[in-house]
Amino acid sequence: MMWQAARALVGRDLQLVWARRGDAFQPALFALLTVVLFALALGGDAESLAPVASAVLWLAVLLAGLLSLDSLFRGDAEDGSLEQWMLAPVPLWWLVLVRTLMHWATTALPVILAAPLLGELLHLPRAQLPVLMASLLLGTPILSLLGAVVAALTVGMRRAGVLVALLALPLYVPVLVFGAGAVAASAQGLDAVGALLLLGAGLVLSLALAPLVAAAALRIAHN
Amino acid sequence: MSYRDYVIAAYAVFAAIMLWDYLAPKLQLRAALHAVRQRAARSANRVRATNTELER
Amino acid sequence: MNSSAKNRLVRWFHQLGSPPTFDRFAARWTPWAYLLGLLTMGIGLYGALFQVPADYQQGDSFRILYIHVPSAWMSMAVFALMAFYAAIALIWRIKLCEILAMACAPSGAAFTLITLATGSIWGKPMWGTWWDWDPRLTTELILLFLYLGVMGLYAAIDDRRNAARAAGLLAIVGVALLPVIRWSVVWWNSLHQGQTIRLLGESSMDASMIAPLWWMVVGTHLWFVGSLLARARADNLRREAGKDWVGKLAGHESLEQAR
Amino acid sequence: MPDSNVYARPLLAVRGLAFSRNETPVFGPLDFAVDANEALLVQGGNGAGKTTLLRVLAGLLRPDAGSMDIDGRPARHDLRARFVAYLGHLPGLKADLSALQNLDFLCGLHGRRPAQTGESAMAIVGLAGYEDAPLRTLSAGQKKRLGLARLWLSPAPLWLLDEPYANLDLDGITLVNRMVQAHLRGGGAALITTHGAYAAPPVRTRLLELAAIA
Repeated sequence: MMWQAARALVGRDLQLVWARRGDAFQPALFALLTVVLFALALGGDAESLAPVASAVLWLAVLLAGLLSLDSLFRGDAEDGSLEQWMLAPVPLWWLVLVRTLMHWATTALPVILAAPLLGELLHLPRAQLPVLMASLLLGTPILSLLGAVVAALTVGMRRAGVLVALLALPLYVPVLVFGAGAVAASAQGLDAVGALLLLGAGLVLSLALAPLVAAAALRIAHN
Repeated sequence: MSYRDYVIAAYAVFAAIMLWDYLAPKLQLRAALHAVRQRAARSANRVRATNTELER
Repeated sequence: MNSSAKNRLVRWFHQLGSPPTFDRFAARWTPWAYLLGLLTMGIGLYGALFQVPADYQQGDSFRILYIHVPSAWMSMAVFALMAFYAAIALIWRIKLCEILAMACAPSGAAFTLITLATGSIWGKPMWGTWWDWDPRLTTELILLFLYLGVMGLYAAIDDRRNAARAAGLLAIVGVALLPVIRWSVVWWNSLHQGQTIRLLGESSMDASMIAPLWWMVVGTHLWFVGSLLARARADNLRREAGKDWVGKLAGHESLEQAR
Repeated sequence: MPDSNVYARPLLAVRGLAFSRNETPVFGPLDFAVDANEALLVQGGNGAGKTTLLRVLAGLLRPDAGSMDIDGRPARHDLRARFVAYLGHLPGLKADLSALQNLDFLCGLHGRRPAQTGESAMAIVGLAGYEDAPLRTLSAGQKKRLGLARLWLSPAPLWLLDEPYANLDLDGITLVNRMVQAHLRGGGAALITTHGAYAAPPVRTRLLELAAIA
């Protein structure tokens, strides 16, 4: 039953992405724009860009995720799909988990795939790239899962706007710190494995807890 | 070396915010009671909708 | 928590939780809490400003800590209390606890703001800069965002009960994440800046300097009780605006004011 | 359709159910019951709380007081999920998907009766030929019919229909009545809200009149 519902939801989300395939590139495009603006503001030479490249990339990915956060549940809330989820014979947290992971795969994953390219634009030292990719792969799902709680809490509002950012920012701090910190540590010649392990532990914890909290928030905030 | 200005500034900030902390709920309370009274006044002289022919 | 203690707690909230009862309770005790808080803080402030000698290292600037430290403690304690009320409200659906949890937020935000402002004013002579990304101040800043988020969420949802429950859930998530945030900030600070500056030296304060601090701690707690009751009472009245007892109360108060 | 006598009587029993929003009572306390093979027509003017009642029964809102039994057992999430099919104002259809894709997703979520296909259900509700049409090209009445097709495929015996006649033409109103009739004959039950403007289906019907409070 759970797998059947998950398969239906995954299939539907893929169909929806395909139906609006032009929009699929928007988060990556936004990240690219952020990177370009940073490069222009910083002067564009390698000496000033390289030291901040990993931090800017992390920030670009985080902001792109924040931008697409509102679309996580809003569409389903506005057309009544969410009500059908709540009435389904599978637990709501399961659907929330599947939906969040699909949302991550369709919005955050393209940005991560573009990260090496964006790194080149910022003169990111090649040696930092593996750690950066690992930290992004471990960190962005946590951002999506924490973001799911925020998106669920604000789903009942007509326009959540800056409130989403205000609610998400404190929750994102540890992820950003350890994600960008892992790269910074490896750049300083320190061991990045510790920070990456912490991110991994955070991912496991948020995989287990965030869907439950987000489901509870959906039941409260959506009516 | 004396930091008297900084001390005064810090205590002024403290006093100002505490004053706000005192006044804000007081104003809220007044607004709530005011709204209740207004509501009572409205319901006292409300015109009931009727089923008769509309005129204008 | 064992079940009999739990039951007693729930029963107590239910009894106090009838809106007219709570209104009478709050109206009676709010002035006392404010007054006692003011008195206690007065004693503490007198000691802090006039009795305690200047510190040989920090000069007079350490007097700022007599408001900074109690506020910092309050900012944390109020958040924990807010999450505690929110948890009771979510589990047993007690309306009074929703109101109390939401009444915590503005006071807590006020204490957080005091902590940030006084910390920054203290930092200017001590560190030579208004702001330093010191782990304490950084955590305090994030705490302020959390408070603002709770208040913003409570204000943004139309249905008052749903709004309180949603904001309460955020408060609980915040309390669960605060240690992680704090720990991450400390880690980040050690990564980027090495040594951090201690706000209070380990044992540089002797007993005579400690006493006013305790007066201030007790005073801010009492003051907070007053402002919590006042806010909760206002929210309670706003929610119950249509009820008969509120109408009678409003008429009664207007008579008193006219007199 | 399930057999006539498989469910306990009553299929749905409600005692003392009340709901309020922002401290203002919306309806209740209500007591009523619905047996299998029976329809309950919930009538009342605008703002009487018909939609809210159905949402509470569906489990989307939590009542302030009262209890609710389904098939003789206290209603819980898993029991509701097996017994209740809810068709509200918003049918939960995606504008970017085709009619059949929408139907397939909802059936994947809720399950479907054996020996039924999306195509056959669409033919029954008069949407044959629209299978691959993007939903956004369908009219409001056609979307309503698609919602009815989803209901037709659902294995749940208790239908909660919120204003099922809205947006439908005369033919569509007859369709709703025929579907309800067939569903009840098969042992199901239905709660139907209406502000009273349309003819009720010719089935054993109880009436619940909701009056606006205050």
